[in-house]
Amino acid sequence: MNFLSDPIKVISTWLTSLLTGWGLSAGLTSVLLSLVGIVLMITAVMVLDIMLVWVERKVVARFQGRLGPNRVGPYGLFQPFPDIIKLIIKEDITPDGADKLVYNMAPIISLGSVIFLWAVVPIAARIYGADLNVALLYMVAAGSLGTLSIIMAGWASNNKYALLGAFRQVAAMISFEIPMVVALLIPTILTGSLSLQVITDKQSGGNWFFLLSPLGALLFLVSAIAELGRSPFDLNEGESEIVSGYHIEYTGMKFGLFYAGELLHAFTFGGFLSILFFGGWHGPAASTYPLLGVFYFVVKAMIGYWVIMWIKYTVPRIRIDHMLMFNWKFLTPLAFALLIVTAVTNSLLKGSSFYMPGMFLSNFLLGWITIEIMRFSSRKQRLAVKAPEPAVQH
Amino acid sequence: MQNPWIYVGLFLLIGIIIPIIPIAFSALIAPKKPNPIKQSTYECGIETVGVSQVQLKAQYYIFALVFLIFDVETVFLFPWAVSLNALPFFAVAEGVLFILILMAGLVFAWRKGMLEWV
Amino acid sequence: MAASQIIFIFSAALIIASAVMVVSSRNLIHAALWLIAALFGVAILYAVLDAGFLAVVQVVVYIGAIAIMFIFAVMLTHRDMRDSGVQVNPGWPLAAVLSLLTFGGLFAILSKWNGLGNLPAPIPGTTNTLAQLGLALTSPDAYVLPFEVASVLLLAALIGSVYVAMNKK
Amino acid sequence: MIPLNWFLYLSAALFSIGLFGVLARRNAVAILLSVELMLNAVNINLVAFWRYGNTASMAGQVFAIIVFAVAAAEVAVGLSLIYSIYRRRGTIIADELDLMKW
Repeated sequence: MNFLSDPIKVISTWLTSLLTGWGLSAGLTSVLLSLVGIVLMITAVMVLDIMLVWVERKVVARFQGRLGPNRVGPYGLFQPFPDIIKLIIKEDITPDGADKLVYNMAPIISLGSVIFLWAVVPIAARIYGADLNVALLYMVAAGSLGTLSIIMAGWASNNKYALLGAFRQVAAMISFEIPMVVALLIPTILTGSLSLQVITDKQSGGNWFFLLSPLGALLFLVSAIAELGRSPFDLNEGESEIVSGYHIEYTGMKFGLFYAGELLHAFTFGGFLSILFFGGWHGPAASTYPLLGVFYFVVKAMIGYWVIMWIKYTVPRIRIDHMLMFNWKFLTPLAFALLIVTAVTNSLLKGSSFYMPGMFLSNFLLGWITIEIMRFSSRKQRLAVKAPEPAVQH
Repeated sequence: MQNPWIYVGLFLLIGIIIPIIPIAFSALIAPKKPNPIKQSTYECGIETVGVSQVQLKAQYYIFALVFLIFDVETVFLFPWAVSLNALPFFAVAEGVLFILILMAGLVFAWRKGMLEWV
Repeated sequence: MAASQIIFIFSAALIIASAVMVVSSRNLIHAALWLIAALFGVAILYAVLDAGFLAVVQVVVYIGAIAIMFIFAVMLTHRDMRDSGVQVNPGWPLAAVLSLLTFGGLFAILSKWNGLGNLPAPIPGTTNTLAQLGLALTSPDAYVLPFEVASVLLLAALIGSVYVAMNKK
Repeated sequence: MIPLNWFLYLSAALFSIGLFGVLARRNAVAILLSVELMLNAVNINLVAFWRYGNTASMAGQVFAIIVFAVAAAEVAVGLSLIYSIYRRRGTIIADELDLMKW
């Protein structure tokens, strides 16, 4: 067995033989090894999260024509560490009348719900946490815990701005969950599995699902941004109306956890976008050298994350009613139409050589029809609005 | 691991413990000097008026209702989508019918103006 | 004691304790949060029972949708959610006796039945229960009728509930 | 392995707690919360019997999913009714809603 071709297996075999050599039972050994793996994985994710603070600050600075952090370390690379020290030594203020237990649990669940996602992420060939056969739904389930943490934070803070922010955020998250789940159904139809391993493996050799269902990828991106609560859907943080949303009363490290959760969530959704529609860790020579696959995966996830940031710092915030209308009157019907079209095309063309162009064409046609319908209805709306009467000359 | 759920369970356990660590660490070394002004509800310096637990706007509730129904619908669609490649065409059509029936609900709510923000 | 038994006892304790808190807690938001804890315990049980799909669906539907609905409903119908009035009606001792009797009756019936010590047969490794579920839901000699009726039920619930909630009269 | 009766006893206990909540709570939302507990007790039974019976037939799981749909429909309609009553009467205490008694 070659270390480069299967590092996890080599290390785990070595550790298993070591531990069973000490007289531990096989079951206990495997649990201990999983624990070690989990702790290592979460630690790696958290270190990545800390670096994301730097990435985010640097990128937003570039978008806004600033330099960004540039004092601590080369290119300000060590800036997140003073930030963390500051957050830790800040006094933790709990507002009067707060519901203590719920108030303290909310940030933990918020970050936890994002960390949970990494249990099923296939990082590279033969490097993954659990190969769950319901991984896609597991992802949705973790997202619903995030929703719960937001409403807990908003309610327990005993602050009406926090509660209003939580209402808005939760309404947006649950509304956009429908198109997101439907977008998740599209890779499921294409592979016949909910397992992220299978979905990634079906995309080997450049056979990306983005080519089969570009509209599905777009739907997933839009609803993921709303699920993240990022601009243009960051209604919870309308600074001028409700200060900063559900985490207004949180200080110090508890606020830090919300912030870290948000950044990691964005990166994780970049990763999911790459897994579901852009081939995951697949790339040249990635299946023989998994460490190369890790590199490809992180690069693809970073590109997804960058797109999300790009949108965040380019598009202005939209109003809550427009946002919910956009979801229920446009995104949800479109998502279900896409689901029907994909299911029917898939079962009609399965196995034929026309499969791939057919899928692409059906998506293209649906997108075109949607644009035509929107043009038609907006023209009707424009015509329905009466032109202002010209001033009458006397 | 034989059963991936054991791994997931351990992951959930540790995933909850790890965020607690910085909070606990912060609680150990951060100063603690509470006073009534500091702990009052933060509303940008203005005194709080009325109860903090404001009433929910009914429109959010309507959207939550629609969401609840569609969420359960997607749960039915997942097994259908997984076995889609093994299904004959009429079974695919059954799933499509299932979607269409529920879309009728959305169209109803739309026509009745219940999706409007009032 | 096997690992699965320890997991069962842990989640059973979680379920029972949270269920007791659901019916006894004065603050309705707390009751809803305790309900979430109880439902999470049930999800663990589904995972123990090799029904992974139902476990995640339990979290998605109950915690992600139904519990949120309950919290919204409490916030909608309680102007001040911190009321600490009596939450049980005067007949609650009778209710306690009745539910204890129900439990006793169920317990007695269950202990008479002779399939109790049954142990589960291992599921063959090749079966994909999720795909089987999809086939069962759409094949005409299985459950296609409940499948379609469920969609009609959901449609009726959607129309009825939205209509009732929005009725301005 | 876990014997079947553990699940059945747990489910019976959960059902009885839910029954107590339905009978004893005054607030209509709390009554619906307790109904959820009872529905979950039923679901535990369904899934346990699926696992301990014939796993090739998916009846238990299918019925569990149908129960999810029923629970969702029940919550949607129930909470809407409660909200409607609250708007008309200003209360959702079940004892005070005695209009139908006369």
